[in-house]
Amino acid sequence: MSTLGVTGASLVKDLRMEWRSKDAINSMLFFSLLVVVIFSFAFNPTAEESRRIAGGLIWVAFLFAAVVALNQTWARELRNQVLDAYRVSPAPPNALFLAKTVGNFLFVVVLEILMAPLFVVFYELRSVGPVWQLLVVALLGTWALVVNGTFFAGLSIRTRNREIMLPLLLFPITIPALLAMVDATTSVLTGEASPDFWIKLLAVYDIVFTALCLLLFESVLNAE
Amino acid sequence: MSTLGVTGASLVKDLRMEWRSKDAINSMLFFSLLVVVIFSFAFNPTAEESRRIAGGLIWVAFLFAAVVALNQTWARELRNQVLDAYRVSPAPPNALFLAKTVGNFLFVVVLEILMAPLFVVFYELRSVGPVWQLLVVALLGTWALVVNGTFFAGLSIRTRNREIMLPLLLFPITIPALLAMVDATTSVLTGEASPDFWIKLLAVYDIVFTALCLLLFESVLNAE
Amino acid sequence: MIGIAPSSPPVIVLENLVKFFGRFAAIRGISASFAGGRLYVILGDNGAGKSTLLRIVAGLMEPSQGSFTLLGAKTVHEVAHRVGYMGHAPLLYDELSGMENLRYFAGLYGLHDDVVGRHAMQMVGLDPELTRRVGQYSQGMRQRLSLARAVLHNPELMLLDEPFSNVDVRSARDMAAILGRVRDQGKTIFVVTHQAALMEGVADELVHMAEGQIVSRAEVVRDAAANAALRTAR
Amino acid sequence: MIGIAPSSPPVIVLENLVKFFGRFAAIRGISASFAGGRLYVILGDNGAGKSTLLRIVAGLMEPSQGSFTLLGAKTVHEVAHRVGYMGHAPLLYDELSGMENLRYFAGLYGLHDDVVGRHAMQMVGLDPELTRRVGQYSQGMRQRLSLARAVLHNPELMLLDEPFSNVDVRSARDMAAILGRVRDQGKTIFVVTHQAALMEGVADELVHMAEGQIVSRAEVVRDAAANAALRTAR
Amino acid sequence: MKKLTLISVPITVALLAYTSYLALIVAPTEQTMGDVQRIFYYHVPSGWVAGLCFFINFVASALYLWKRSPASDALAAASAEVGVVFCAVLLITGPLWARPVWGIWWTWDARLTTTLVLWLIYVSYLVLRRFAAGGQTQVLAAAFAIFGFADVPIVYMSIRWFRTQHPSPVMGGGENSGLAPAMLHVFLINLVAFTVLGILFVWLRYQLQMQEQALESAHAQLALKGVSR
Ligand code: HEM
Ligand SMILES: Nc1ncnc2c1ncn2[C@@H]1O[C@H](COP(=O)(O)OP(=O)(O)OP(=O)(O)O)[C@@H](O)[C@H]1O
Ligand SMILES: Nc1ncnc2c1ncn2[C@@H]1O[C@H](COP(=O)(O)OP(=O)(O)OP(=O)(O)O)[C@@H](O)[C@H]1O
Ligand SMILES: [Mg+2]
Ligand SMILES: [Mg+2]
Repeated sequence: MSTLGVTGASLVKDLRMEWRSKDAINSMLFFSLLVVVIFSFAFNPTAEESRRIAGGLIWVAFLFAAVVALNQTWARELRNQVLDAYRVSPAPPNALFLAKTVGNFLFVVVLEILMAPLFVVFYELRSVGPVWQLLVVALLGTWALVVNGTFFAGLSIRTRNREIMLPLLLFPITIPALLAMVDATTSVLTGEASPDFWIKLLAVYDIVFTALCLLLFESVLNAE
Repeated sequence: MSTLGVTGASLVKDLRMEWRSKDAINSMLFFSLLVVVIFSFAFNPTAEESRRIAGGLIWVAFLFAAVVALNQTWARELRNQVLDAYRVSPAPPNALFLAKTVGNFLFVVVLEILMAPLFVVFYELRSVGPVWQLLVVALLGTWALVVNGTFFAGLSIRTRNREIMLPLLLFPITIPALLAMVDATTSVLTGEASPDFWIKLLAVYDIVFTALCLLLFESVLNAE
Repeated sequence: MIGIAPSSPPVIVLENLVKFFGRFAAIRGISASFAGGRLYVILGDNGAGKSTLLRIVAGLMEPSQGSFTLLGAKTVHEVAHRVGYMGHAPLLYDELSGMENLRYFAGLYGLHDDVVGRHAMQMVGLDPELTRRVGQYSQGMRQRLSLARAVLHNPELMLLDEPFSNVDVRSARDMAAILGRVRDQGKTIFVVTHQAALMEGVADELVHMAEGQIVSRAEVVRDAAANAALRTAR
Repeated sequence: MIGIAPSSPPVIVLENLVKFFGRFAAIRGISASFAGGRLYVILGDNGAGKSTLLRIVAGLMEPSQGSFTLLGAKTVHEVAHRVGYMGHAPLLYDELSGMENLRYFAGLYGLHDDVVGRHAMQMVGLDPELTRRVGQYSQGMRQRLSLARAVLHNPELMLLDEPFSNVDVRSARDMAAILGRVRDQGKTIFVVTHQAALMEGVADELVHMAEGQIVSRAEVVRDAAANAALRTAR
Repeated sequence: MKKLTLISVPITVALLAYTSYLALIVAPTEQTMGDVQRIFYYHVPSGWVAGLCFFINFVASALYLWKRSPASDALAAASAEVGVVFCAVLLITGPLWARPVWGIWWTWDARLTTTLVLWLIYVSYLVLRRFAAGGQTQVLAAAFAIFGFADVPIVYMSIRWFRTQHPSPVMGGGENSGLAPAMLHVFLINLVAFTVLGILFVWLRYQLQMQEQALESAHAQLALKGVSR
């Protein structure tokens, strides 16, 4: 019943289930691919422009893809009301939250690794600034998306209209993180400014919101 | 059992149910507002740019909002498997399809009317070309989105992971229409080119796909 | 139509019906014929294929092999207005009231008179004036309304899948009695259920299914002895 | 623990328990005390509040008023590892096999030995080696596994909500017999069901609920006469 | 309580009428902007009241999570609603002012963006309250409110580095800041009036919420006794 033990077990279970069906990852992949294509059609950026708006495109695409995936991981817990089985057990609520968050984080990172080459191809990206900074931004930014996303997905499955609630709650709260991600990425790509401030901001955001999530998840899980 | 009679009855029923809850329209409205805000954050267009990419932004925002709404109207038919009650009845399948399409069309048009001022405010839009052309583009484009969207939503509710299936099916099919909508809108806004070709394309697209949907909906409804 | 003899022409004829789900055969070659004006109770273990059979006959599913005739027609569509179907789920809109639901479904059968809906509601013992939405109905009320929907258009053939599941004993008894009365008006009724005892005194024939086949059919003489047999039917 | 007398200390004490859903009172002031080592059958019409009561006692819902003690504790959390709960839904992952499910749930109770899961599966008559995913189980098998999940950690108190719904008669009888054996080992069991007859010969006490209250409690002497009473219990 | 409400309403109305008179007629016309500048007397106080309401919402939500008292939930709901309304007034008067003065309706500068995000967050909060089912509403809403308020400083921080167009603080700013004394006088009275108005709204909404709760529980008690069903 240790938090870490249960977190591990839940994570392994989630990964196994995902591995069996590959639903979430496949649909996410295809979905973000579509978003990229739709965007490049819709905006048809010129070569110079694209570097300027690529940061926005990438993160908006991942945001939408993540929303899709996040809803799915909780939907699985809800299908036969398995969540009730968790709730009656003595296992700590935060273990479930951590497992879901880490699992979603892994998914989205895999997605990003697979999609990155596509962006480079579609938008003819070439980074002017150092690439390792992009990596830091991606990891911090993804965590920001995922930790809040997991929490709010867990919150919104309790409501009517659960598919639509997640973006309604997640988007306003995530705006600063998104802004930081986009601006940091653009700074690195164009090399015009230093992304340091934005990276620091992301780090602060991650810490504050992870703490809040861990603090409040128990009340949310047991709300009824 | 006349097609028109059943279409009318189904439409009235849908509107009544929507009126009772106002869920779909409210959440769609707020959702597309969020999408607009997120986009303008992420891309932060300069005044000159914004006119060039506004067409893309508008239609992508409506596309996402429509996907959400489309899923909801069919979800309602699926909740207690009410669709089965329709299928065992002698009522013509196309009547259901038409009712859903017209209903969704009305929703999305209402949404567009409410959202248009926001776009004007956020992107400082001022049309160089004649505004009535925008109206034509909007109506034809919305019909293109909605008729395909309703069809594919009806198709995808039968699959596992139905929320994600709709965009996966709809986006690729809609790309030509989207392209036409975006380019027509941009042409009118910038006044640089004539949107005539794109409007004609949209009209053809609408006719072809409406015909196809009506032709194929019966098989889709009864597929099992 | 009252008092049709058991020897009336068959309403359903199944010919070597087979249904696969992937590799799994849910229905494994059923050939049978069912006469009109009778109440059939279909029994069988979980997964025996009862629901699948009903859905095929109702035209909700295509059989993988074989064919069937329904009320003399080859395709279900031709006779759709003469068949009533009630599934596991209630097939009702939660957001509408009882009468609003029935009015809409009556419209699908080309019936535009409120009398139809009122009549159906009264028949199952519900008040047509009830303005509550179906989402707020109790389980028992919902099942009654679901039955009303299935029999709204006065069909000659009714296919009812577990109408009593999760329904309390009293409501279930009421519904069984209603079915008996409908049968007495000359209709043909198929009821799938795990609670055979409820159909005591109204069933005409027990159809036993197992592993995708009909393994036995037993005539019921509606008297004490038959009921005893029914009680120990398994 | 075998053979606890009916006079053993109470495992559940309810004090003026009330539960509102909006304006509607689903539980209307229940005060009661239940002794350990017995098998209680909870009966009642749809909407009587049976599931709500069970969910409150299992800690899945807060009561609106009143309080209760469970195995001597004031909060359910303290004694969660001594309570087993089975709901309307199966509470199982469709995508995992039986043993994978049980292994995961055992982990939640701090049990990391496969023997636990094997034992539970054997107890309900399932083969631990079965590699099929639960999604492909038949309804009956799923309910058995669901029972196995609820009793996996050998809880002293079991709360079972309609374990037999949609289960065929044979499987249901088997499950009832299993419950009887578990009770004989000194556990306390609450079973909500609409099919009281299935619990013939194993029930210790019938608890009758109506409109959010306990309206009667009847001791069952496990012999023929009691069974007859049970059969006409409603 | 009732009496207090009865008295406070006419007083507030009178106060508002008086301040409107001051703002629209008495206050001197601004030199560069002209009469449009009078929006100022509504714009800024609305912003202040909205901020106050959201702060109350945060405190009440935290209190609710801690003590689970229905009163603090009612206060949270009331203050969020009133806050959203005043924030909307701010968001409407801003562009109305911006259009003649800056020549554009909107720009993504720090003040404007923060305000919009703030408004979005609390609209989400209200949507959540609507969609959450039954007994869960309070807990879910309170949790979300905590997130929302924690977000505000971060939003503020993050956006300050944007190019900015909005006037910098008038009060307590640098050399050139400060209002003409006549304007300041009118402004301060307006600020007081709006604050009173905001608090009155929250108070009334809170009362209504509490009355609804009382009504619910009265009905519930009736149902409990079996009088109604
Ligand atoms: C376009 C939308 C606008 C928004 C969303 C907006 C928002 C705000 C906000 C949030 C405040 C702070 C209120 C407070 O804390 O009391 C404020 C203050 C103020 N606004 Fe605006 N504003 C907008 C447009 C304008 C325009 C066009 C002007 C004039 C050119 C203007 C002039 C002022 C002034 C003078 C203050 C007081 C500054 C201070 O004392 O801190 N605003 N506005
Ligand atoms: N859509 C489906 N896909 C795959 N298998 C299915 C599907 N529907 C039913 N089956 C399988 O077909 C078999 C027969 O199912 P059916 O629902 O007809 O059983 P039933 O007799 O109605 O059982 P129950 O009493 O549980 O309702 C079962 O083994 C079931 O698992
Ligand atoms: N979440 C809820 N919201 C509103 N009402 C509810 C909710 N859950 C239950 N109810 C109502 O409370 C009453 C009791 O419900 P409960 O599920 O406890 O009944 P039950 O005795 O288990 O009935 P059944 O035999 O149908 O399972 C019913 O009238 C039901 O409509
Ligand atoms: Mg079935
Ligand atoms: Mg129940």
